[in-house]
Amino acid sequence: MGKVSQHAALYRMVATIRQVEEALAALLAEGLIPGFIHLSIGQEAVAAGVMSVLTQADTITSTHRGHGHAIAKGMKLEAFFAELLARDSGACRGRGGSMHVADVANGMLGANGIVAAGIPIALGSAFAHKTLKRDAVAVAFFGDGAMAEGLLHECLNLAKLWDLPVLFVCENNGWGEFLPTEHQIVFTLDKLAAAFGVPHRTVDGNDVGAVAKVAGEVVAKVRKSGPMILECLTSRVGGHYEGDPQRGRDPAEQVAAKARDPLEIARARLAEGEADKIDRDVTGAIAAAIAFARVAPEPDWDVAAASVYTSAA
Amino acid sequence: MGKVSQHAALYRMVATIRQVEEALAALLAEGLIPGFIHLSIGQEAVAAGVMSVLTQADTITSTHRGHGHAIAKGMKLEAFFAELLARDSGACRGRGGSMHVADVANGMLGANGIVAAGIPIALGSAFAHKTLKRDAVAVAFFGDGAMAEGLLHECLNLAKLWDLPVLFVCENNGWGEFLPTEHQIVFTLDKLAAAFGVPHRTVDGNDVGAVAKVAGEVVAKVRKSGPMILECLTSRVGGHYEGDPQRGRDPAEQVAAKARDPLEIARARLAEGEADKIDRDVTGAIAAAIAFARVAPEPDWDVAAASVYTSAA
Amino acid sequence: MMAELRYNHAVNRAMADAMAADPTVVLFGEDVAGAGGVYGATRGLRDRFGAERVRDTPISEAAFVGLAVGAALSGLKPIVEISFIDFMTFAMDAMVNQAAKMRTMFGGQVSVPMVLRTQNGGGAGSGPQHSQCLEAWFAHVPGLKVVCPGDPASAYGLLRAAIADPDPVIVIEHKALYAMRVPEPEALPILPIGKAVIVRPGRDLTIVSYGGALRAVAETAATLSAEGIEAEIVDLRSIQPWDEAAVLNSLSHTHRLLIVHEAVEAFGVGAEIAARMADIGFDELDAPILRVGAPFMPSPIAKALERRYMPNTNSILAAVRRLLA
Amino acid sequence: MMAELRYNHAVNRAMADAMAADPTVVLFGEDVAGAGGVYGATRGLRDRFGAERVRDTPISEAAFVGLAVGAALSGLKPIVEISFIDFMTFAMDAMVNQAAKMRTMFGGQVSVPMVLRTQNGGGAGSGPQHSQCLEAWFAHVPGLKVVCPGDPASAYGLLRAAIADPDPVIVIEHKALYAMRVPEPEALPILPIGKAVIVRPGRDLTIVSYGGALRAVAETAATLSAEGIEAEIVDLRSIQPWDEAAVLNSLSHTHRLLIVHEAVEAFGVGAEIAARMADIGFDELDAPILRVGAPFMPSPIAKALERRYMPNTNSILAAVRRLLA
Ligand SMILES: Cc1ncc(C[n+]2csc(CCOP(=O)(O)OP(=O)(O)O)c2C)c(N)n1
Ligand SMILES: Cc1ncc(C[n+]2csc(CCOP(=O)(O)OP(=O)(O)O)c2C)c(N)n1
Ligand SMILES: [Mg+2]
Ligand SMILES: [Mg+2]
Repeated sequence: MGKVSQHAALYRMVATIRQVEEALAALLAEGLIPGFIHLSIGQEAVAAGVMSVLTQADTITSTHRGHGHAIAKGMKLEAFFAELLARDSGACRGRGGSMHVADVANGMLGANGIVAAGIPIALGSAFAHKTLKRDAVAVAFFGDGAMAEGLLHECLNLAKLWDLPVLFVCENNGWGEFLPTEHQIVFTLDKLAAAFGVPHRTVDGNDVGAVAKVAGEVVAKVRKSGPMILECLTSRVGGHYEGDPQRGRDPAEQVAAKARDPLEIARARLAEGEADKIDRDVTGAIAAAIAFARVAPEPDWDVAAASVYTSAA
Repeated sequence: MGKVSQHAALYRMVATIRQVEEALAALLAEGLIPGFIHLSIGQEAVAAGVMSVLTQADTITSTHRGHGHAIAKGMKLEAFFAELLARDSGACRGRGGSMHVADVANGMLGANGIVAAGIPIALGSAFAHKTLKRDAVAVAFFGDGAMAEGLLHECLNLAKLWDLPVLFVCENNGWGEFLPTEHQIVFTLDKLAAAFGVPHRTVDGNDVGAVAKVAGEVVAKVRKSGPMILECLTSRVGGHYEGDPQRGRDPAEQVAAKARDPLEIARARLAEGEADKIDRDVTGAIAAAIAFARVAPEPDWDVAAASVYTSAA
Repeated sequence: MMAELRYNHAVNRAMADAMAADPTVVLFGEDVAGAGGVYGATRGLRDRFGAERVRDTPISEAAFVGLAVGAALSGLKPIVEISFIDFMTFAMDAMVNQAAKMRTMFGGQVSVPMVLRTQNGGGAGSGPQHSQCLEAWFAHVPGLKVVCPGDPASAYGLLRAAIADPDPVIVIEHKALYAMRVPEPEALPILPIGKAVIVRPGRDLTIVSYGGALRAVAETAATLSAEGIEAEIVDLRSIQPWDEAAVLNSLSHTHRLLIVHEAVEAFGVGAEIAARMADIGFDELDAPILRVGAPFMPSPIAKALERRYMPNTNSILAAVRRLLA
Repeated sequence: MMAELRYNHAVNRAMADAMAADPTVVLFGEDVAGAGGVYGATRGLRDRFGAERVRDTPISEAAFVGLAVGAALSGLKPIVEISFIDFMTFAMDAMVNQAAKMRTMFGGQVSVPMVLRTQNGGGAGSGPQHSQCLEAWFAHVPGLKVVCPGDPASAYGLLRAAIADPDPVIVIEHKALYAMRVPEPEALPILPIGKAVIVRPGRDLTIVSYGGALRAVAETAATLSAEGIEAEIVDLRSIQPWDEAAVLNSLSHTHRLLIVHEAVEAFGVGAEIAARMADIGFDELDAPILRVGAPFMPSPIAKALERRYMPNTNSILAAVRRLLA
């Protein structure tokens, strides 16, 4: 598609994720969302940009901060909001919620409540793509805090050893829960990548155009020649979870995190008035989806209880 | 101590470990040793050399191939053989055996049946040394196959982050169980070390003099300035476990593995006749220890059953 | 306003008192130092005891729990926190294959005086990976001790006991109890590991429970009492070892036994209690031994389903009716 | 010499037949391809099915078991081997938090058709970290299935069933059984998961067992028979789900129940069976429910101690005497 429409499409996705996250904060405050939720405000460009270069056959695994990944990979807003509100019409019939949104038909193999646990699942999906000769790649999203999990390191070795079509996407927002990752991790991902001989690229994760461009190049390489790492430098504008008091977070750092807003950066690429129109569309679509979710039925106990095994389902 | 006596001491330890391992093979064939045992023939110089520069206060954690580590760290031969024969007079009262020999008074915190599991234990010991202001280091021995365990990578990060006085000693024998590690690991330890900013040294692990010299320098650094890695290039002369049929092991590779015999290399440094005398001493000491172990009593059930908790012990 | 003791403050005070009394007690885990823990149980400890003794770890559960084992072998008394018991899936080896077995395996050369603090349970809509009750796994492992404090005083007393214990102890707090308040007790004794307590005497049936399920059990007992049915409630407090004698003794005057816990019923803690009583308590039994636990499915997130999933007055009452029928 | 079937060959044949029938079945694990597995159960499979489908992995249990989960989500039917169940301490998350929960958690969008093959048990002097029986851990996790074949035909039939099953199944073989031989059976049917079998009929008591303990149970039953005591032996074969109806049915004509397994008795599989029978089978019981399992200590290595540690004719006989007293 042409430049303009591509910028518009990317902006639309960034705006959608932003408005979705903001709507979720309100719904949580309203008491409609069970559990805790992790918003990706400030990081929307990563999901929007990477997903813009994937096909439906490509698969991804996500993290606890996975709303944007799910939506960018194609999950319908109705199914998404109904899931977050734990309703039967949700993508997971209201049994996954924020940390487990999945849309397998669209290749979204699940958010994950366990740090780094999605990474080997992406490897396995890539292994299946390869073994079954599918022209598809798998993408493992993870945060910079997950770099401390040995599982990531095991997966880098295995992906390279088996030459799997898997892309490791690090959303480096500088935080791991309540502690800056500089106090958790002594290495940088580029150096680690070099040790494993896995090609590594860094991109401005707040610039959706840049993410889309670099991701496009990287994913093309992965399809042909095996594993790569894409490190997206981005910023967690809010707390670790919605409602996080963020005790002891340096105000200056928080201001800095807000400084390069992915939404503004994407917006600047559009023609006068175009963004406003998209914003209105998005607002409307989200309002409709939320309206749908609000009245969606609760999950049924017996159906849930019968769903534990396939045979019984 | 002077050069000569140092060479003699190192030779004595290499010869001791060699004769111990050979004796164990015979005892296993005799049916006196329960379970399977992993011999370190061809790798003796690593244990002998590294331990020669440690104090009794320094601690080590070992692997499934830990006989040499235990003996070099000071375990008495009687206690060792009695343990391998699962007798009550053994170092672990016959309850550990080959894969769990431990001699805590001498800082030997245990062989380990779980690959890589000893590494974080060494970190913890180093953390205690540091917190309790002891002038001691901890040494984690591990094999090249263990490089695939994420636990090692987590420990490198944590050791560096907390600046712990721990030395990572890799016994790189080219094998992980029945498969050359080149088919298991895509990275080299020096590159990995560089990523973590942990200084790395490589040494000829079959030359006990070289190991002692480099280990001396490295351990001195660790005492002052935190974690380091010492990679010892060595060779597993026998199978993974004693009795391993070694199906499909390339005969040429096996010959090569035997080529640079640590015993011969150490022997060459001694004056005429000196080695023979040491050999005789060692043979005598081992024979005495085995004689002791053969007649040592079996462990007592009630004592073992009462040993699970301290309170009950 | 009269002084109160909050569960998470009791946990905090237990660590503070132990650290003040013994300089070898150290504490580490994810966000325990700077943030004071997800549930505030470690707040203020780094300021008070210093950054050497109270440390934040990277997200490396296998490594830092293993580190605790090594530290315990070398002179420290580490308290290590795993913020949700669900994450123990990454840290099983250090507890099960190392800490639990070392004393026996090394012929009594060592003790492993470490405490692993974690929390379990539902009620917060946290979903299938943040609500599990996995205590039965650890109770099955010789060499480990497991306690599940169900109120603030137990949280203090059992944690102090765990820190003082020479062997590895897993202390499983409950996320829904952290905000529980009781009037500040006169005294906060260290409680013996392995001893249960009768939290409510009764003659008609024995309800054995622990941890997060105790509140629903107490409510149910009150309802029953209004009908003239007096349930005796035994709070196990410790799961490994558990107080067989106390349960048998209660059974021997009520002759009816119900076990209630939040963990999945199948292969849960209640199975062992029922099995032992079906052996040594067989002659005392006037009725089948019943259990109320979670059904065999992962935790739901929808509030209504989660309420039904967890033991509640309805499910407990139904079991009691069956037991007395 | 008449044809025989060896347990490890039965395991091998099950995988070979499944791989021949279904090109999406793949196999990987440590040394399964080149070396054919520690116990020879995978020998020859790479030569026959190719290096793409039969692969050696690095020593990265957490990663390659997680990889199996992802492969199962994306169209393959992976069989992954963990060479000793003791090493599952590194691979719990993929099975417990991922594979087990996905179907429910994702609202039925997926099945996770994977098999994890491993082996448990003692008898080889392998010591505390290579002899454990941890099946109770997995039986406690909703979403997993667990089978423990106790003879060559079961090893074949249950593994075929596990591979064909749409859900994650953990197949726990027994190291001491790999060399077990039986006359080549007429047929080797796929066996239903969840169904027990009466391996010996009897009227006087029911002995429920599975896996490695079955041989000592059978020997004991023979001894008892010589005294005129006829024990009915129920081989559970499947632990999760287990055949409650078959156990209850046997109990309802013998009225006496003994459960024997090699796992640690406390909080072991036998606890759940006893607990269920103390509930739904209570009226059938003429005597306490007894269990014989390992005592609460890590496995010893000394032969004499290990023999005593594992269920044996002496310990089983003693329990039967108590049961019939
Ligand atoms: C295995 C595991 N350990 C700890 C946690 C608790 N936890 C949830 S998110 C998180 C921080 C993750 O940081 P990062 O990977 O950088 O992701 P971010 O939150 O920054 O997006 C932690 C520690 C968990 N969910 N799983
Ligand atoms: C966690 C774990 N996985 C697998 C094994 C089985 N195993 C024992 S030794 C070994 C190979 C280890 O290779 P390496 O670390 O190089 O040590 P080496 O045998 O060469 O001395 C394996 C896979 C184990 N004991 N523990
Ligand atoms: Mg982060
Ligand atoms: Mg090796």
